[in-house]
Amino acid sequence: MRTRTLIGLATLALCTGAQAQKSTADGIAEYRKMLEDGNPAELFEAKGEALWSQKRGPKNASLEKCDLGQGPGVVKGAFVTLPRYFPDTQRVQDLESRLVTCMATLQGFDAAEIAKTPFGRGEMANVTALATWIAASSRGMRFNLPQGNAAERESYEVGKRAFFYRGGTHDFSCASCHGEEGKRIRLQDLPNLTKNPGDGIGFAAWPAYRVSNGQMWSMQLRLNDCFRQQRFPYPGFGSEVTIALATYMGVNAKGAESIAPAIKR
Amino acid sequence: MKKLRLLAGGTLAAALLAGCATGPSPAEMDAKANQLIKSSFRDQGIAKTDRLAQDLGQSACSSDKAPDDATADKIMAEALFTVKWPAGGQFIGDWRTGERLAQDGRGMTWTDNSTDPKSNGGNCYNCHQIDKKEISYGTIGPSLWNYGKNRGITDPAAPATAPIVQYTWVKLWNSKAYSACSNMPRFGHKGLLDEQQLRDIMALLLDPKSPVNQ
Amino acid sequence: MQTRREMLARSATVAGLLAAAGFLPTSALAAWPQAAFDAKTLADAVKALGGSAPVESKDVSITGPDIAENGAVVPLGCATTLPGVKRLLLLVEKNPNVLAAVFNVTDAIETNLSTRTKMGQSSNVFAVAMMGDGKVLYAAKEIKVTLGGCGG
Amino acid sequence: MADPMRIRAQAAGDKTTVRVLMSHEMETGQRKDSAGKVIPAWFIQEVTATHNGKTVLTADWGPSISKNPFLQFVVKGAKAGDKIAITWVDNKGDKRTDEATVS
Repeated sequence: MRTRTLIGLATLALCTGAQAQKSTADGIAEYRKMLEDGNPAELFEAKGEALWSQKRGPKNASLEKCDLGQGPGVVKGAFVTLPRYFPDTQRVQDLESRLVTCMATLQGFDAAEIAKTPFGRGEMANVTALATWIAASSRGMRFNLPQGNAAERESYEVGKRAFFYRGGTHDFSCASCHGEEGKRIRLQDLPNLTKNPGDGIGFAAWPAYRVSNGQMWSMQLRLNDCFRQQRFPYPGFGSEVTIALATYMGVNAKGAESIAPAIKR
Repeated sequence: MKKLRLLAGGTLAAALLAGCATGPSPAEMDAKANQLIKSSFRDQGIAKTDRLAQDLGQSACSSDKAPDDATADKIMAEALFTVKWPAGGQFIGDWRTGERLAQDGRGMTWTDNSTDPKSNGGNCYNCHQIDKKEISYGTIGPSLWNYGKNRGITDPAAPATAPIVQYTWVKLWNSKAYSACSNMPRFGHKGLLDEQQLRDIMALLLDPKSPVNQ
Repeated sequence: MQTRREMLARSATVAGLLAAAGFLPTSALAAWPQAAFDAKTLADAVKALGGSAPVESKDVSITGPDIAENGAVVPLGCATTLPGVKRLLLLVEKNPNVLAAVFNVTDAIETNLSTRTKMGQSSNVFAVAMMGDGKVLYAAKEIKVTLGGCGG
Repeated sequence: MADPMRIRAQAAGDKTTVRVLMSHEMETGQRKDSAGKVIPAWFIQEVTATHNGKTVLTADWGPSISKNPFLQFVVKGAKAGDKIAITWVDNKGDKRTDEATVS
């Protein structure tokens, strides 16, 4: 009798101990939850929406006739089908490079000049805001990139090779961090991008507001900074490798629900 | 009806075959991808485009398939050959400096100013658990908590511990000596950390007084 | 070309954000409580706002995460169920200047406010209620700030 | 000019929860640029909230409030159709006011 009571007490103590000691993962999950309500990406979304219909540039025109792949002016649903092949430019384009094409053809901006502008500055900041709003317009929709065109299939194949390409001082490739399930850098979970990593994860989460520096990060900037951390040289904005990688990740994410713009560490 | 479907299937297969015949072969794709990768990057600060030139270990480990055994053996043998032993046979430095290096993830990016190892960190906690007190650690590599203790190291200078001490040095100097496609950077071989910095990380892992071995 | 802004964004660690030494600029607003925002301790901040010595109270609550993945943004909330509150404050003990926010409340709102603050390192955070009757009550909570990312 | 705020004001019963996001650098004045020069402090110092024109809250902020600040509070008695306006003033004297309708 006495023994049983003692065991009972011991079990109780164990349970309360386990409850009191919240795991690190739970703590981080709680922190992320707290930030979800009130994602500053909304500020960039609002800016992008205003920019879309505003008459700007040398031609004093809006972007309302821009074709993002769903026909002129159609924004909803465009994000989850990009990158794709565009007959007018005869190349596969991602959202940002396509926006620059529209800003050049419709508004008269200098595309090369925009591509050279650092992230967060001048017209590049506007491209990011526009991409944020356009992504948000497909929130809740599922990725379904077209692969019907030979150029789109080739983009995927190039992207796959770029994903596994090792180089730099540290021998890293994209796959060093994103080729396996359930890995982390520090406390950050690393999605496996060689397959569909799930709803709202990886390709389906960017553009995202970065808490660490208070910046809105587009996919181009996300890839740019991955290459920086990989100790690679500098990838050009809208370069073949960045678009091919987006095609590879986007096709792999087929069926994943987009939550972009997300909020990230 | 059944015949019709078969016919349709045949046409589709023929079309697919034709498509395959005109598309690039995997080898052509490889060449094209390599060329597109190279043309997509430019120099920025200390990060020059020569970083895209691959040695055997990099090129053979650049796909979702592991290299064949002969290639892997060659990579490992060449890697082992590159290892330089520390001056005076002194393997162990200061674990406190080692811990600082392990915490530091900086160095060699285009926003860093110098390629001098003195300006680099070891990046260790990005991928490994080391001191248990640090809760923010990565899991790409195995846990290194109790690294020395688990291997029975009570005196890293004792002759009996030499195999483990040397193994650890080789792993840090050129990880590819033991695993052809290891994810771990080649800290000594690529000049990411100097001899003294490597000694300090050795101490973090092997010194019985290091918090790692408590 | 690398811009100053890019450089900053990338090189600034959270510790750097809040590096010690430094001073607050003169206010553009006459009413902004400069002395309180210069204070280094909870007691000094409250004193600069004309309050008495703060007393810990379970009637005041502070909400925040146990662990912050990033010190640049730490969600904090302060609340009390007591009537007669004049001001609610949020403070971070180990920041170079402890006071983060002063909320001058009215009867038209609930005494329950949330915002987000920077934290240079793991630290106690405080919610303070300055009452109409001169009492100053507070609650404390410890928040751990972790190191994240690739560290570069 | 500063970018607009995002204000969401949602009524539930006789209470309205107001969530505000402001676009601001919130520079602490304690960081240095790559050349080692201190970046001057630039942050929102005062925030005022009104309900149908009547002030319900004022706040004084220091530079340790996060970049692109977030503020949440609950207004008693506000109902759908009412106006909630937020004004901020920063240490350079810049100011911005935005208004939202309670839904």
